[in-house]
Amino acid sequence: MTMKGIAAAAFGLGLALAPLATSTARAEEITIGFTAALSGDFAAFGLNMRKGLDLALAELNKKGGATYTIDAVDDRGEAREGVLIAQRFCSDQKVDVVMGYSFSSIALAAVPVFNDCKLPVLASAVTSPALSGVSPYFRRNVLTDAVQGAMMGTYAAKTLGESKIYVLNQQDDYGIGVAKAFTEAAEKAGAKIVGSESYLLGSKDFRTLLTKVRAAQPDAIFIGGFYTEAAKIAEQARGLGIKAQLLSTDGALNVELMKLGRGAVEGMIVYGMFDPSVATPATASFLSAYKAAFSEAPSAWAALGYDAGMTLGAAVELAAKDGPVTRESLNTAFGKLKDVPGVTGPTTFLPSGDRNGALYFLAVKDGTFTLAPKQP
Amino acid sequence: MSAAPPNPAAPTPAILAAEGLTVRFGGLEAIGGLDFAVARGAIHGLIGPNGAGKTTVLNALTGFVRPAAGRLSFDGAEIGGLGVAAIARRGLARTFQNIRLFGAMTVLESVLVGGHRGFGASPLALVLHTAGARAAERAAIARAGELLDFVGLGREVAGRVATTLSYGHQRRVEIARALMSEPKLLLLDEPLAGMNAVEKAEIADLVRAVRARGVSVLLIEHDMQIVRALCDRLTVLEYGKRLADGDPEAVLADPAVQAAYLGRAR
Amino acid sequence: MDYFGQLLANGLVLGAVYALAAVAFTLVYGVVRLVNFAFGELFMVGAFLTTSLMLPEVRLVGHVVPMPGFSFPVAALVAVLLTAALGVAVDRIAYRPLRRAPRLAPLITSIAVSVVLQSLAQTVWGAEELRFPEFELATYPPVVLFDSIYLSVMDLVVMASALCAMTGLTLFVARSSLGRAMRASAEDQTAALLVGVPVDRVVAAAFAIGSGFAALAGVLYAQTYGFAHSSMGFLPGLKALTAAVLGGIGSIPGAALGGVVLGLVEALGAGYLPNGTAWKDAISFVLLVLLLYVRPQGLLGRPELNAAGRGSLLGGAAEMGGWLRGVFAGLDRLLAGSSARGGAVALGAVALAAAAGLLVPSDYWLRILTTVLIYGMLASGLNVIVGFAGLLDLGFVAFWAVGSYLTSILFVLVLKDGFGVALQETWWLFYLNLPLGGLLAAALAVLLGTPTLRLRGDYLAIMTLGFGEIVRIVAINWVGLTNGPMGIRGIPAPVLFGVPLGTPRAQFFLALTLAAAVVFIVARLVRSYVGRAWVAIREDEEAAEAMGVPTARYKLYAYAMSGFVGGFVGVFYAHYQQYISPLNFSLFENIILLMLIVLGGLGTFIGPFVGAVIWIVFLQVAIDIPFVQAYPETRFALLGVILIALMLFRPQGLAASARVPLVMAGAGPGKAGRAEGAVAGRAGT
Amino acid sequence: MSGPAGIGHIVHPTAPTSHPALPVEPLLEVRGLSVSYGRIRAVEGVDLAVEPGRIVSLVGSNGAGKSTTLMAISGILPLAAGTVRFAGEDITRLAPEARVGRGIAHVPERRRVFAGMSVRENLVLGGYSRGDRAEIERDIDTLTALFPILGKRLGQAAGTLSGGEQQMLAIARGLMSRPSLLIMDEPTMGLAPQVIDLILDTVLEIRARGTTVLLVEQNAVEAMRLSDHVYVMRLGRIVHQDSGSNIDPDRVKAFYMGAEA
Repeated sequence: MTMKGIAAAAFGLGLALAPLATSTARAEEITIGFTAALSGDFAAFGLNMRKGLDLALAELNKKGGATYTIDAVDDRGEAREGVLIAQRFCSDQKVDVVMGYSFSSIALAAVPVFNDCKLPVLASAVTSPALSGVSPYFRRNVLTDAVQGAMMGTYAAKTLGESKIYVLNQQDDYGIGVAKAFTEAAEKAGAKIVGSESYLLGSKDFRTLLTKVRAAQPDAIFIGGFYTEAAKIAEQARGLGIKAQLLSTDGALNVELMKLGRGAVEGMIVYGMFDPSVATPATASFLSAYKAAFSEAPSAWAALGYDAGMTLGAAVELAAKDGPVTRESLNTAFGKLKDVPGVTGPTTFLPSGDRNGALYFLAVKDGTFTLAPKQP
Repeated sequence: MSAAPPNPAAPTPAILAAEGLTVRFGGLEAIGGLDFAVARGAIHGLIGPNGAGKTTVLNALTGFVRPAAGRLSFDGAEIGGLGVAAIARRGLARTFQNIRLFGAMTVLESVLVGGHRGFGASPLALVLHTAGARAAERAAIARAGELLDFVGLGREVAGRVATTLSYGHQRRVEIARALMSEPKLLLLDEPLAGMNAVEKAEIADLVRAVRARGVSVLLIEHDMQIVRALCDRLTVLEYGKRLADGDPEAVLADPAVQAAYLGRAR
Repeated sequence: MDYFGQLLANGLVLGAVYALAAVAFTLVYGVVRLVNFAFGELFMVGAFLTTSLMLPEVRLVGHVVPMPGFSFPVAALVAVLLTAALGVAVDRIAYRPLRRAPRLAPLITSIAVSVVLQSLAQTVWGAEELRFPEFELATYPPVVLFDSIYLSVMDLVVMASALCAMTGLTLFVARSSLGRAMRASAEDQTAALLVGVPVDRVVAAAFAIGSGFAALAGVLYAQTYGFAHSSMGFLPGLKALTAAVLGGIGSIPGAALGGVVLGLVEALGAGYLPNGTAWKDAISFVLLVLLLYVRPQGLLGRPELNAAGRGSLLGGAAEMGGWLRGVFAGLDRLLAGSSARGGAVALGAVALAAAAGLLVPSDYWLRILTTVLIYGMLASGLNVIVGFAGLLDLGFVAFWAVGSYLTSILFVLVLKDGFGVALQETWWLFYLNLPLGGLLAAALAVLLGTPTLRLRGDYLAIMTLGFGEIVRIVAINWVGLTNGPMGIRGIPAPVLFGVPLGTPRAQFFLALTLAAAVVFIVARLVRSYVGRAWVAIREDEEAAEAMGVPTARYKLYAYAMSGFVGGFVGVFYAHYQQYISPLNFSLFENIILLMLIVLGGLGTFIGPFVGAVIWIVFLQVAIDIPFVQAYPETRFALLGVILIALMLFRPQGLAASARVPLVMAGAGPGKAGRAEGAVAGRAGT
Repeated sequence: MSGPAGIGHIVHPTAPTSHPALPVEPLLEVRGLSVSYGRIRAVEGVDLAVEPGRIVSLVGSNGAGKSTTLMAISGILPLAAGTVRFAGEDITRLAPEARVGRGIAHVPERRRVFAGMSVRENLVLGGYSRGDRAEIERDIDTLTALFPILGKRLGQAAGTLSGGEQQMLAIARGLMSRPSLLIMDEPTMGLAPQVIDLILDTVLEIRARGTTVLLVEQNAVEAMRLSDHVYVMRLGRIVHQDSGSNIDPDRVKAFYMGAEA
């Protein structure tokens, strides 16, 4: 990524969003402690979030008022880092807010520390229900996997009318959470779960798993996991002659899905909070600005990162009205925000720290995500 | 101590006896039906040309190789099937042909390892440094000091890393380590190899002194001058079999033995 | 039947890839007795190079770079050749200078090389998976056998290329002059030199061919699963190593057989066991452990290789980097001096740490220091088995996990969730759990240690690695017991008689107390007949045995002690972090701990802490380097480079000269800690 | 070093023993050779010369430093001091494999054949330093004529041979490089008397075919009988030397049997 590119993009975006800006903010200096897996096996999610956030901050800085800087710390997806990084941000009085987090398990280890030092956190990609209401200082702008999985379950059984579903999930908090919610909702809505099986995150070979699936002859296969595995499952399923409808989660809502899975993911239905095909002006300018800055299409993580940045901007503005922005005032401001507009829809936080929001159901068509033909 | 060695002909009960000892490596018979006995209180020489199987006999006696057949008795008990440590704990100590001291240890520590079987404090006692544990350690250190004096090194080398000593001194450490276990029989595998004449004479004196402590000795050695001077009795091996057995002078004068060493003229 | 047939076919494809990569391990191990962990990364490099060469353009370090767009065979060939050259270069730079170094040094270096290559690959190719390009063969419809067994054309190509490569290699090794020289060098290097074989060049050839095979396996794997990624080599590398050991490391037909067996067992196990896919990796490690137990040399291996690891992990000449000796001489004098006054130095160190704990103003630095203490303690535990008893253990994290899970399950899942107990009422249980976790882990250690008694050296390492992975996979999959990957949260911070010890400063002092206790207990045992027995086993197992040391029993003691420390620290760790998940106990953590003690100095009390300081502090300080902020993955690349440099110039570890006296402090009639002095009388030299 | 006659192509006009005083340029010349194992000096200041076409023996009891000397000459062990010259060239710093290329072959103590490889492969490996494949086949034929038993076992794994057969193989393997100097370390150790006779006859045969031999032999009687010149080692030094016919067997015996005062 080049700084020049971001600046140029932000300029364009700033123009597009200019009407939204109010110009009463004091010259606050806001430092964001950003942490996610930025290297190692799972760096892609964190780096995407970072890109979205960078774009939002460049735009906020352009707008004037408060200035935003990032202190980025790589957690490499290692749980041991959770506490240390949290303390690093807590101890650094310059840090006003913490953003990022790729893994619920690392956030869970960090939350007690943040809770002690009263530092607000706005996470973008961690969906574990265990994080609901975990601390008054912890918020996230994604829905929990319990909520999302249940919506998908109902959608699959009711709207799509699938009657025999095989459930696959990656063996982690995310995968287990969505699969459980999906299974319960789908069964309640009348579908039969003909089998379920889990795989370890990072698995590449699903042939055996799919051989098992094939033997159960399902109408649909739900993949509770990320795009890297979903793409491989799709491709290997086609290779084994499986023709069932593929369903997946927001973990698969990523432009990389089509790059990796190509023809095999055609027709797969996923859900998520960001839909590149919904042509609102904000989405359109985000898409073009992102493309200009990073010469690639944004993923759902980038969109959530971007929205988190914009939400922070709104909270800072709100807090600045009552004096200098502090951790505490920022935290209060987060709680008061209502329907902050964004590319993933409006943001409002529930008292539990979770976000109130809606899902899009999207299908892969001709190599892009489009609104699924059937909507609930 | 006694200037006169015990008369080998006298019916002293043997401390160690091998009957029909046979060792095979793969299909190869390294030792074939060997009989010999070491009298209590004797310095017994085991000699033979290179490759005759001397070290193999020693390895069989100490449990390093399992004999294919034969009986081994030590101090009145059968030791044939026992493991190395179990045999050692019965009082059969050895040194190695190529000195095998523990690389990173000091002289004192190495010698103390030899006294391993004398320790028995529980882990808890060790952590708490109970009086009993401390007394055992102190006694062992004192005895190690005595042994270092005994082998002629003196206590001042106790803190040196053993492998940094000269070759001759390392050999003495090895002997002290073996003696630390209070053995009844000491097996010495070429203890004089690589030493000059003065050192050899000193080690020979040491071996006599060991015997004077009441420890029997089985000695593998190539230097016949020393063997002649030191041993009460010799067993000569060739091709894994007993070639001769008896009084050193007689054995060494045996043309068959000489031929085994120097080769036969064709 | 068609289910079985499909599983069989799946297993064969996977097995073919494993077999090819296993050849790499086996070939190099045969000649230089080195388990080169970096083959996993050469596998990855081969995949990336092929993918890149086939594309019209690739984004490298963020810039779009035009590429030749070769056809698959050409790209694969070029990639294999380039990777082979890279393998030779790695050997030349990182391993050859260490041929005579202590045995662990090249092993650690190979891990460091892995870290560097992986981080560099991520810097160059990015964090996203790179799609393997479509080419004509891959677009053909699948071949369907018996109506139900689907195999893609490329699957057949994979199996055929594996078969051809293995046959080619077998012929090459059997017939060619270089192949013969390779076998001769593997059997007897001295004899090979005497007949005029240039052994260095043969080793280079082994690295070239091995790396080429790893690359070929990577290419086929990338093709089969449709991607290339910087971390793609780790698990297949581990599996290939497992396959090589299964087959009997050093044997080429063994590698082929091991690979196929592993592929089939994984496919069939995953296919027939409930939720088998999640247990797949555990299945292969269970197989490995069972096989090594009944047949330590592997299926087709030679038993003497199991004995080749005999002797000291620390031994061998340490005459490296002559000019650097001066640099370290001062340090060595200092450390050697300090080891003679063990007790005083230990008190000084604790006082210094306590002063730091009082004076460091930042909670962040307190947490860093606490982490240093935790890793230092864990490494001290591992040091008992590796550093003192000389047994290479890659499964130590299992003991750590046992302690952590014991206390977490008791506090959270049983007391809080099960009985609704208010946790502040049962604060005392934490102090009870410390020894309890230790004892449970020690019991597990003895259980796991018993079957390893027949193994030595690298075989032992692989078997313990298998144990560690099995325990971790059980922790992930046995959701009912451990809460699985969700982990256990809400573990209370320690409390002492109503005083909460949750602040970073309190936690630091608690950790310091525990660390002092751990070092004290370890030191008291090491400085006794027990420690002497351990070191004797490490230095010369046979000689120790001949001195009447029952070596098997003392190895188990070492396992137990090591396990105790792991479990003990694990209990504290859970309450410190207040959340644990299986992510905490990965193989990589074990490798880190091993690195810490090798870096610091095996078999010293201070070494684990020296290593922990370097590791933890470097990683934290490096975050602030602007370059690292822009390219996060370079932090680990940098660390890898530092590790390699340290190993090349100081293979025995930084604090190696802080030699531990093995005699009970205060046992002499004189002053405490002067046992040697007591014996030495007054004659000082 | 190559020629159609294989190992027999270098023809020396006369038996060197008949001209002991003739000043011949030595094929191998070792000066002041010292070798240490760590802090232990195993060999100290050894001088020796081997003139072409001769059999020179190094005798002495166990641990005298004979094998160490040989290993230093062929480059396996590093020298603490001294020089090694071969055929007029200083080879002190040459790699072992390069020394084989210059014409030194070393038949090591305890044979060290490649046990897992066939007899033929062992022989082919012996010719590793040569490029001429056809000639290698011819030399194998020549050598199997010299050692008929090997000819019968070409396909068999070397590890399955008897001790004597392994020794013959080790010698044949050494000869495969067409050396001008063959170093043999204890070729008769542990062998049965009939086999010893066979091996020692072979040594003579090798010399007769023109290859110079440096022999370490425990069997001192035979060594003295065979050799043109004998060096006696003790405690890492050369303590005595003379031509094979002049050397005093009793002194040598004394060194061995310890009867010397």
